Amino acid sequence: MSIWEYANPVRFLALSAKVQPFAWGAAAIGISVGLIWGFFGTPDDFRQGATVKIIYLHVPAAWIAINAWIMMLLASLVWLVRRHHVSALAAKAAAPVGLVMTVIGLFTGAIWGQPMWGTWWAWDPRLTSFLILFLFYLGYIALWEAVEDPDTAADLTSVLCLVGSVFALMSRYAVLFWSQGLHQGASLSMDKQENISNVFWFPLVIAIAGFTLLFLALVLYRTGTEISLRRARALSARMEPRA
Amino acid sequence: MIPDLGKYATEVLSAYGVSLLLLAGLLARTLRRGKSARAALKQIEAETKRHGKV
Amino acid sequence: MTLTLVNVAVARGGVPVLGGVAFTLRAGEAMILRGPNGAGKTTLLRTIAGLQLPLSGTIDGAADRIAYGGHADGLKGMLSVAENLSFWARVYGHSDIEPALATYALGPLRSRLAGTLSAGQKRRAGLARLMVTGRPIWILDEPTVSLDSHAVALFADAVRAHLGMGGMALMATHIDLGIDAHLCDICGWAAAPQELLGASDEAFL
Amino acid sequence: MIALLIRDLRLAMRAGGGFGLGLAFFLIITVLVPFSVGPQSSLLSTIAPGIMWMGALLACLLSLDRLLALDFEDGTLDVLATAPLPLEAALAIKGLAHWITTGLPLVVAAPFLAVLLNMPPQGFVWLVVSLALGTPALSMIGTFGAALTVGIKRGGLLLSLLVLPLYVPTLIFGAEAARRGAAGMAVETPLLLLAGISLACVALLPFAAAAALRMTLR
Repeated sequence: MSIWEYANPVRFLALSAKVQPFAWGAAAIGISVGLIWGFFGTPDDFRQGATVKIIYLHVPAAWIAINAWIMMLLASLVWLVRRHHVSALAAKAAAPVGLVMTVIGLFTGAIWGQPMWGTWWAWDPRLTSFLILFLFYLGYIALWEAVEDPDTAADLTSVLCLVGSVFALMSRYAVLFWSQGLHQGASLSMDKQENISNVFWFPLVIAIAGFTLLFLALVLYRTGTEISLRRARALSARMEPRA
Repeated sequence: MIPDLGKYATEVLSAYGVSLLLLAGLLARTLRRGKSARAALKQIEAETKRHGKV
Repeated sequence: MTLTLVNVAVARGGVPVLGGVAFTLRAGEAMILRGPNGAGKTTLLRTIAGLQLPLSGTIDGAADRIAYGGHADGLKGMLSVAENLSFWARVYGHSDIEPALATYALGPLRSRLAGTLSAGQKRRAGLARLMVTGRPIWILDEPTVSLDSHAVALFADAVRAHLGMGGMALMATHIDLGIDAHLCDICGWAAAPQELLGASDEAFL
Repeated sequence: MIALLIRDLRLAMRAGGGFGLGLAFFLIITVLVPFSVGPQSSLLSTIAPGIMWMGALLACLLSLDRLLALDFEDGTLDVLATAPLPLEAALAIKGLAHWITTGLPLVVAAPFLAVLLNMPPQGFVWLVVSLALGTPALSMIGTFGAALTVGIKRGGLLLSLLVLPLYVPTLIFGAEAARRGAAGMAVETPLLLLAGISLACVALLPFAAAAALRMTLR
């Protein structure tokens, strides 16, 4: 049983129908527990005060924003190499989710930055990279909307995703070169003691897991939507009376 | 019930408000689009059945 | 040297329009495709020219031997007729455009800008482009649009000369050119809506 | 290949100022900036390198939507795709023609316009060098964007949306080099990185652009 069997829309939908209830449920539990624990059950940071509670939204959103793009890149590669429609449609389905997560990351970051750094926005490498990522999402989604033929749209957006990823990576290093930042280092690392203490760490990890499951559930459902739209299109194209 | 957020109450609450609102918006849009697409497909499938098998 | 199609299926907008297309065209032969609008003439010609991929089947003897003339002429309005033709000649590795100009009576127009030509004159220049390519297989989509009867005769002479030199021509037209050609009604190959033939969206059916 | 280059250059000259248009746009931006930020020469000389780079970038963007769209409409691209010339080479040539008609005039004109913005004279040479190294990348990225959007009706705005984020690294290193040059600092690092980006773009993007174009024509 190879993984490619799920490239068939029917098999994909069957599997997706089985997985989705668990994904939605676990996502709801994870996000609720992570956010409620974080919001009500953690102390204030001695330096940042209550603003530290924003971390339970900010970090998971940022995590998804980046990984959604990576998932789209992989799905695009699969489409270009193996021509599996489900893969292209999954990339299409993931893009708006990634976009919203990027916006959440930017918004919560700005709200957090105001009391901490004294400014809503600084041209810090991390913030700037996220802004660029936001632009890439916009362009990718706009290209999907603009091309009429769905297979051509899948082709072109995949090429854009590939080339865009290279340029996004280059931008990341360019931005690091261009400005030293205010942003703190990674919030999560293997050596957790170094970054944030256990009190904050557990709810944060749960929130991240919840967001990841939410992303999975959303992408599965949205891919199902795209498959329905393609199937409807294919069926109605064949019903039209021939000239 | 709401913990004492000190002087940062506005920031924290608005961050949660904006984020949850955005998530809810995404969820609502996803579900609405999904429902209408699935309904449209059902209708077309029914029509094709009447016209004969594809 | 032949052009051979075996069991070729083509699609427009993802939906198969023709299936099981099979014929062989030998040196010196011409074929005229007939069929109502939307039957798939343009799609078939574009597929043979290599501009789109067939859904299935094989096309032999087409690679790097085709000169394609579609609905648009591929002329630049801001260049003269001679400049347009020499550009295409050089792209195909030739330089002599005089025979083409002579065949289509374009001599007096050679230094006129293509943008100032009438529709029929433009078409003649577009057809002259086929001659400067030096390619043996001409694929023409409605070549006689906006040509008057005199120009149609020039075109027919050019095709006859091309066939006489061992060339081939495959065209979609409804005009009787007076050329000795196989007539071929492509309706015989029309794909039934139910057939899949490797269509790109068959995974969704 | 030369034939295609000559044809594109000839077209640019005849079609009412392919050479002139980008340059005039560049000039207008340079003239308008002091109106918007005020005439203080100290402020202008600080931001001059950035303005010059921004102007060059926008001038490049201006002519991109005609780069392939006209050839698409009149059927030239169909014929080119069946011609013996590989599509990759054809697109590289088109990018080169775009650079010669848009990028090169900007490089030449930049020092004269920099005078208008009170840029310190020591920075002129680095401004010219950074533009000379960076504008080929801008043209090639633009060609790729044009290939992506050529089949789309009214794709001009979308083209800008797709291309501008791709311009970020080039802009950062190019403007940084010009800025450091104007301030009398060492410019080697950003210049080397800029040259690297340009080389990579010129070497690899024609393939991506040709792939995108084939997908559209199909």
